[in-house]
Amino acid sequence: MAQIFGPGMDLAARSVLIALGLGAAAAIAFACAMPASDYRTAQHETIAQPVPFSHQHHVAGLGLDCRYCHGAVERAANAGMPATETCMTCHSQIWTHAEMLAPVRASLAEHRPLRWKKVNRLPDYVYFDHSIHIAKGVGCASCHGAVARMPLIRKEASLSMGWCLDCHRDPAPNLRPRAALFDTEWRRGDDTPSPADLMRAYHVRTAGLTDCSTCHR
Amino acid sequence: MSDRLIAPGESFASVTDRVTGIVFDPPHRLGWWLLMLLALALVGLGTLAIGWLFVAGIGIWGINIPVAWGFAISNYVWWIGMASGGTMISSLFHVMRADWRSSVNRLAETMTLFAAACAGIFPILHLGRPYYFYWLFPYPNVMGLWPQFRSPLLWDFFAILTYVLCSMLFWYVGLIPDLATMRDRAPSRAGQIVYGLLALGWRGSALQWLRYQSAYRVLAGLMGPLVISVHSIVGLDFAGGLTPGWHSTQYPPFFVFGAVLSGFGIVLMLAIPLRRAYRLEALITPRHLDILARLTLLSSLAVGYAYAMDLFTAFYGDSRYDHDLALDRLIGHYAPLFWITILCNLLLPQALWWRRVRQDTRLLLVIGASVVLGMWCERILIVLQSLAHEYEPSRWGLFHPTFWDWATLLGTIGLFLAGLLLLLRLLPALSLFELRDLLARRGAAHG
Amino acid sequence: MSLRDTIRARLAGRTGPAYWRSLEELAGEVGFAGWIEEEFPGLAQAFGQALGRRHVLRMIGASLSLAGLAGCSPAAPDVEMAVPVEEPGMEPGSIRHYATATTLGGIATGVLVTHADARPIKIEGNPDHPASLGATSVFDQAALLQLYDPDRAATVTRGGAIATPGEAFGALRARLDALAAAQGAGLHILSGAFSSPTLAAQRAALIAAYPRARWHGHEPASRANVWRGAALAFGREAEPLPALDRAEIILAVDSDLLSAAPGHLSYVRAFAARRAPTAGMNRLYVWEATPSLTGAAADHRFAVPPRDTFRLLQKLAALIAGGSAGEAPGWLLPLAQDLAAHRGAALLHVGPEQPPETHTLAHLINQALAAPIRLIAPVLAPQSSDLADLCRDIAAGGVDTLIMLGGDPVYSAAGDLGFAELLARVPHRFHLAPYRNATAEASEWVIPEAHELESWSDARAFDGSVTIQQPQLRPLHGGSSAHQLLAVLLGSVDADPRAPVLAEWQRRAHAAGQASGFETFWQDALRKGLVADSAQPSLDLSPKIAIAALAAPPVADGLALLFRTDAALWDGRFANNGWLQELPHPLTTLTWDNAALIAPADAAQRDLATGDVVRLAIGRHAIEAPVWIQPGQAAGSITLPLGYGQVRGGRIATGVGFDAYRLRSHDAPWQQGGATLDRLGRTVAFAATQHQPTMQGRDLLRTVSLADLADAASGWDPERPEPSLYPGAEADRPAWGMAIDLSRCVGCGACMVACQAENNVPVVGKEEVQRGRAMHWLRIDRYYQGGEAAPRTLFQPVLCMHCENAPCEVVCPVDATVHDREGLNVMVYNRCIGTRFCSNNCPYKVRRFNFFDYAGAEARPAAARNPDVTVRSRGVMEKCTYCLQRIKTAEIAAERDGKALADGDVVTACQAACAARAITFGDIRDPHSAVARAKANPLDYAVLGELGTRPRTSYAARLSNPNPAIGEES
Amino acid sequence: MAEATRLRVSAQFADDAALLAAACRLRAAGFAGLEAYTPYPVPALGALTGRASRVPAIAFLGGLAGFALGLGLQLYATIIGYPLDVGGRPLDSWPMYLPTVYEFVVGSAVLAATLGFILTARLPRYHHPAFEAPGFARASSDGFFLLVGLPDRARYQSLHEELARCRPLAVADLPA
Repeated sequence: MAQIFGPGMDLAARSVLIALGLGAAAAIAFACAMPASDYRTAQHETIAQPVPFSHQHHVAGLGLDCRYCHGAVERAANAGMPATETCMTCHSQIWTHAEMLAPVRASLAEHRPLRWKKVNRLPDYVYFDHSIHIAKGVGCASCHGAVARMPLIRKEASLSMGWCLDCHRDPAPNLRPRAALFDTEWRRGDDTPSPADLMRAYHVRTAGLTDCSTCHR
Repeated sequence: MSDRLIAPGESFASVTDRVTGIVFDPPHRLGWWLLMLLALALVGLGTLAIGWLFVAGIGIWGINIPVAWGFAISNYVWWIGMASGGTMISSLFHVMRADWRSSVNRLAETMTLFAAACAGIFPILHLGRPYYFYWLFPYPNVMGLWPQFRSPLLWDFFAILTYVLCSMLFWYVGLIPDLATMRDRAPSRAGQIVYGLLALGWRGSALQWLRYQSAYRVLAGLMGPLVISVHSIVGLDFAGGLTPGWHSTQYPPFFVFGAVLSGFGIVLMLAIPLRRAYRLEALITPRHLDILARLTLLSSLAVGYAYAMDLFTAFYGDSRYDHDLALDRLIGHYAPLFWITILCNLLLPQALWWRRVRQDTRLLLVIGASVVLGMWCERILIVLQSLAHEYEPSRWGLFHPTFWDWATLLGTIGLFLAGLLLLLRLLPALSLFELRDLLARRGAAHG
Repeated sequence: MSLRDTIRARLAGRTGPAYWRSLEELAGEVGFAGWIEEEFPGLAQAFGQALGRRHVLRMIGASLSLAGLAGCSPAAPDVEMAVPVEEPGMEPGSIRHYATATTLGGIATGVLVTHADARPIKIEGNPDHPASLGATSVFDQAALLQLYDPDRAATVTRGGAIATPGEAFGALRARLDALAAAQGAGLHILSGAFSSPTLAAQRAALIAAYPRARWHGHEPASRANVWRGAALAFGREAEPLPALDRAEIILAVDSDLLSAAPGHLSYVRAFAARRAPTAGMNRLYVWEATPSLTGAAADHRFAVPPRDTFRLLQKLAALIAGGSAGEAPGWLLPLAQDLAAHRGAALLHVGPEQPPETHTLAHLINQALAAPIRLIAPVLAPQSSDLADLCRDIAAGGVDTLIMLGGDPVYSAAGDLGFAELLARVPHRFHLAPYRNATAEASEWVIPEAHELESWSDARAFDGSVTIQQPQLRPLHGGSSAHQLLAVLLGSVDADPRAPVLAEWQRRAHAAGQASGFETFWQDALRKGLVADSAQPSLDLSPKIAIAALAAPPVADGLALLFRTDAALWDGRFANNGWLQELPHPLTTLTWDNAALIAPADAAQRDLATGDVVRLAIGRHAIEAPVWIQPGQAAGSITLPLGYGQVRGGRIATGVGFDAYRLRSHDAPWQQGGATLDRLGRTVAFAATQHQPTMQGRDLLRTVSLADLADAASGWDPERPEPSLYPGAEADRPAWGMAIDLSRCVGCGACMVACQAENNVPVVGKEEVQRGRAMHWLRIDRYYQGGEAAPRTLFQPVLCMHCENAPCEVVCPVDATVHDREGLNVMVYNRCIGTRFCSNNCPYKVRRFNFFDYAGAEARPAAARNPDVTVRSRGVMEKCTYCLQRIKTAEIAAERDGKALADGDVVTACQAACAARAITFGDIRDPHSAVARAKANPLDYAVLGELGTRPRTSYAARLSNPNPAIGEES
Repeated sequence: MAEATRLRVSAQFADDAALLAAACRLRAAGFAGLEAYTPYPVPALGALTGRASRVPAIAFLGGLAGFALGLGLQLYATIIGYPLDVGGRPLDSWPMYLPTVYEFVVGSAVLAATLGFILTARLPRYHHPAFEAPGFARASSDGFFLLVGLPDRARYQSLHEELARCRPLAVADLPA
């Protein structure tokens, strides 16, 4: 009887088998890694806004406090977006005719809302409360990054559940003194109280911080 | 009658011709096509049902609160039971060196494969959000979450996964030497290549046989315990719960008994028409059927014992919930199911005490079918009737199957049939090398 | 102003929840409709019209509740609204409460409306209001859904063609001018019962201006019998107010004391407060023809056919007077003795369905018993003429213009009046329509009526106390109030909704010489939701007639038909309200249907089964209705609930049940004899939520009589909590738990609707209920004890037990339901894959499953949902969370402000709604907390505790106080 | 085995007995590089090769690995990964983890056994001199073949003589 397969077949067959095995492994690895990728989390991405508002200019440049615009951050779950009149407190005086600000003026004139695109967005089943995080010494920058250096705002953290858990399991490293809460450029210095001290100072208790009910209702 | 496992006058060549002939020169092509069309029609119906299920949600089934599990889970248990029966035959009896197994194990394993496939569909279909089924896998994820390993459902998930995987390997390893035979007898070049590739270049050298036998023995030795664990775990899906009528220590063995019974039932159901249609009477002899029949009888008695214990513990124990439930089982809304179960699984098989019945293929076929039907009724009964009458009477309620419940069931039956028919035409329906081995050891004449 | 000052100014104190709104705030907040359009374009068509275009509010909260769980990729950006101008009270995530009142039959219950992000999302009782005391009825709760109902009348139409409000009011003026010459002759106005001082004043002004105009009153559920009875007894109409807190023995005769009577919430509160041995437990006797909540709460309930009631009461009077009753049932004498023995602390209460004579008799007996009852003048504005008069006038051709203020008289008029046919003869028909109902269809002009939560008005409570109703938002459909319409009739040009009310109260202030302090008075009234000391003074009346002189009312012979308001739809005004349609009727557990209730004996005799359709006829009127065999129904009587069978008036209202009004007679509205019943051989499938009438002898709902208390007092569960091999819960956090007192619960169902409103629980519809898929997180089980003829009715509210060793959690393969540190059995919807194993494994069956996309299928606007509760998607399990969102809100506030959580800081929705205070919730670690004390009650037990689930919700056995001389048998 | 050889001679026999006899004879005559092919396992032939199968050992190791993986994974997930209070059960509810461990054990053992077999049986091997033996196709149904490899032509003649004595059905030289 004649050979059905040529001499090269064995090598070919074995390489194919090995390739298949490796391929499967790679596919699984990819599937696991994908959700964490910037592509899925939209991390470090900027979104086109109705007005190209520059936090860099307003915060670093003019030294506005976060709370000037996001006034509810210390009292409410939602930090809140500034009313158009807030923009107009200054822009009724300066840049009154800037093309860039036309939508703002229109909003006030026509009583239509400015529709900002959400950059740091959580799924609807996640209940995040700004006020409690501020009250417990977590500064804006811990989640929003150095906005003072962002000409256009972008998402700094993945905001994935795992990312939230990292801090909820061990908040200490992310706590800062009251005075520094709204300073996005703040760095830990020698005179800064130790994380442990801050934990005590803010009465942060980690028990139950990773309960599902902490964020999901 | 002869107690031979192979009719006299059979030789290596004749055996090989008979079996490979089914593939290379199939008889009854028309009949095969008709059956196949029927099977495909059922598959179509099932596909429709599943499609609509994904569009509309599982509300299209009859399930409700309290009866939150309905056909899906019952069908699942039913299919997986038959599958387990198949594996039992080929693995346990191989380990016991039971020669008679040789000519039915391939059939049993192939049947197992598709029964397990049909079973595997349901646990995913029955989810409220099936597209998240992969959350059952322990894989690293951005939520930092893991499966809940205490849940019997998760045990079940792993059991099924392992079972399907292992069954396929077991089946394939068992096929390799026969694939070589097919390769060497394939009339067409294409056939040679395809079977050749699958045969991995098997030559049947002394050394290969040595490794092969030890490997196959190991596999068989592992499959037995596996299949028992699988069905015990299926039993734990129920026994693990608080539900009266489920919460019973005897469920794991009880479910294994049931599985074995339905396994033998379905093998009888398949083997008898097969040997008739493809003239395999010489290889699947009355002796085989006789043994299968005896085993059916045995497992029927085991199942009967389980039924009796179920009722006994209910009435003997002091849990009024179990008591009420058992009573309802006997005379309540679902009582007909119970009595059909008793009739099909317990009473009819008693006929197998008589040799004449064991020799009458028609009767055997009927009994095999009745057992398969009976086991389905039993699964349905266990799932529905217990859930319908739990602790709080104010929450008692019944389950009414919808068209889609039936459609899904029929769909899986079609899938099972189609798969079997297909493999029948592609692979040797009996294990050739084991038959040869048998012939050799029985000192049969050479061709 | 420097930047720093600006910041300080902006950060400067915004205080906690305000309980009232200033006029300025209101001016700002009426912009709701505006942003609704902005934020939910879809809603515009849901409301059937383009909505207002004023201020746009910031809408973050609602966007949370919009998509629910379905397909939200974290990457998908969505829009965050920034308002042009900051309005007070619109801070994102801010929760505020504003006081107002809801009315039923013109009588007010004070409520606080909860606003999230400046839109009403929930209704709570007003603790300061005498009719609420913080509690609410099912109707109060459901008013919210009514408010957001997209089916409400939305456009002015003339003859079905769309017109403008201007045209409508113009047409009104035109008619008025035309009739002015004849002093308004031919001008007729039809209104429901009302207590509004403003409306009364407007009516007076109108009649003064047009002396020959006629005003007719029409209230399907009128209390006329009560007042006539008083008139007969004392010479003037009066409303008796029983002081249940001082009553030890109560005899309720066909009474709605605990279910529907004006002020019933306060009665329930007072009654329940004395259902404990420590509180000098009261004893309730009930005679009634058809089972009611009052009957279910009774220690002794006697099914008395309507025709016997008066005679029996006479015998009772005789016995109390020390005379003899002649031949009478065995229990009558002990009852009489019991009443007589408690002179000064025993009282009778009679329901409005009984003829005046019965009321008179009861008054006289009460006088004899020196019963703790206060008599006051009826709080409803008197109606000199009624629908019958109107019909006569129409027939006489004297009606040129008919203005119908609200309601649906065409539907709810007694069948024998033939009002629908007569109405067609009226040349000019105006209807201020809540819905496009039958009356609207029959009217020339239809003007949408603003919902009472949308409009300015005022109303009196059962005791006369006045609440000024303030709108919670601008009319969603741009409707008008009756006040506005009358203002137009009275010649005012602008239709300012507030003007008439404000004017009336300013007038009163002037009259009382307190004009100076008006502003403070007004703000105070709005804030409290109550006008100080506006309650009706007691009348000091003495009997004008002797018992002997009292003539018996005509008795209805033969098969008697009893007409009753419906527990869910009342007189039909709530027919388009999904929450109420799906609310199981307390006794039948029937949803989405009414049924002719028939006594078991009668059913057996006529070979009828539940669901059989019969033809009921009186004279030439007949209806077809399915029967329901109702244990405890008096033989020879059939009860027909009103309010169903509407053919117009909304997607939900139409095609549900049968219309009993067709058989109703104007002169005998509550009961008629001589009816005939024929089987039609058809049957209908009901959608009841409970199919098993009894407890099967199981130990789920425990009962004890006061006499056996001593034996039970040792407690049932010697070892609580049961010992366990499993680790205990940490003590570093609160341990939430709940105690439910079955002695207090009257089974009204307010908790069910409150829960539904609070937790975005969807309505699933009749078919799904029939398939056993109702979604209520909190259900009320109803069990019967004893014989069919006179069973004992027991209620048990069942919600998630939050078991410490929860069976549901162990079987979930994906950790979708787990425990948190505070002992809550948490259900994580977004992790659930829907295996439903947890439900199978829950012995209490409190878990609910989204078999379909129920939330998505609701016609209800997303803005009406509670933004703090996730909207569940298809295929996930859900259940009671102990109002997790309320717990978290309180905890976060406490942590933020560095305060400790105090007992009572967290009140669950069901607990808040419960008039009987049957539900206690709190931290069971703290031995002084109310819940811990409640659980210390020896009668406290865990349902199915023997399963070792260690439920956090426990029950106190239902205590009864039967008269030893009668015994438990009845 | 016989890769180094130039010459290969195949001989077909009537049955396993004849084949076995021939094999013994040639081996006694000092011929190395014998390979016997049978349509069904002939243990005696296997014994001749003098090798034992390592498959059982491999399967056992696989099982061990499965056990470690299964138990380790579950303990990590529930104690370290995300500790949660599930129905008040302890974090390390190891008895409830055993069923899954069991499946892990069996699964990986089966996997190991299969791979072990394929490797130790030197599969896949699609191209092999044996396939060139005339009539070798019957080796998978009823043919019994012996393949002898020779390092050089030295004993070529004697081999043929030896074979002839074993009464083969056919003898053939295979192309080098």
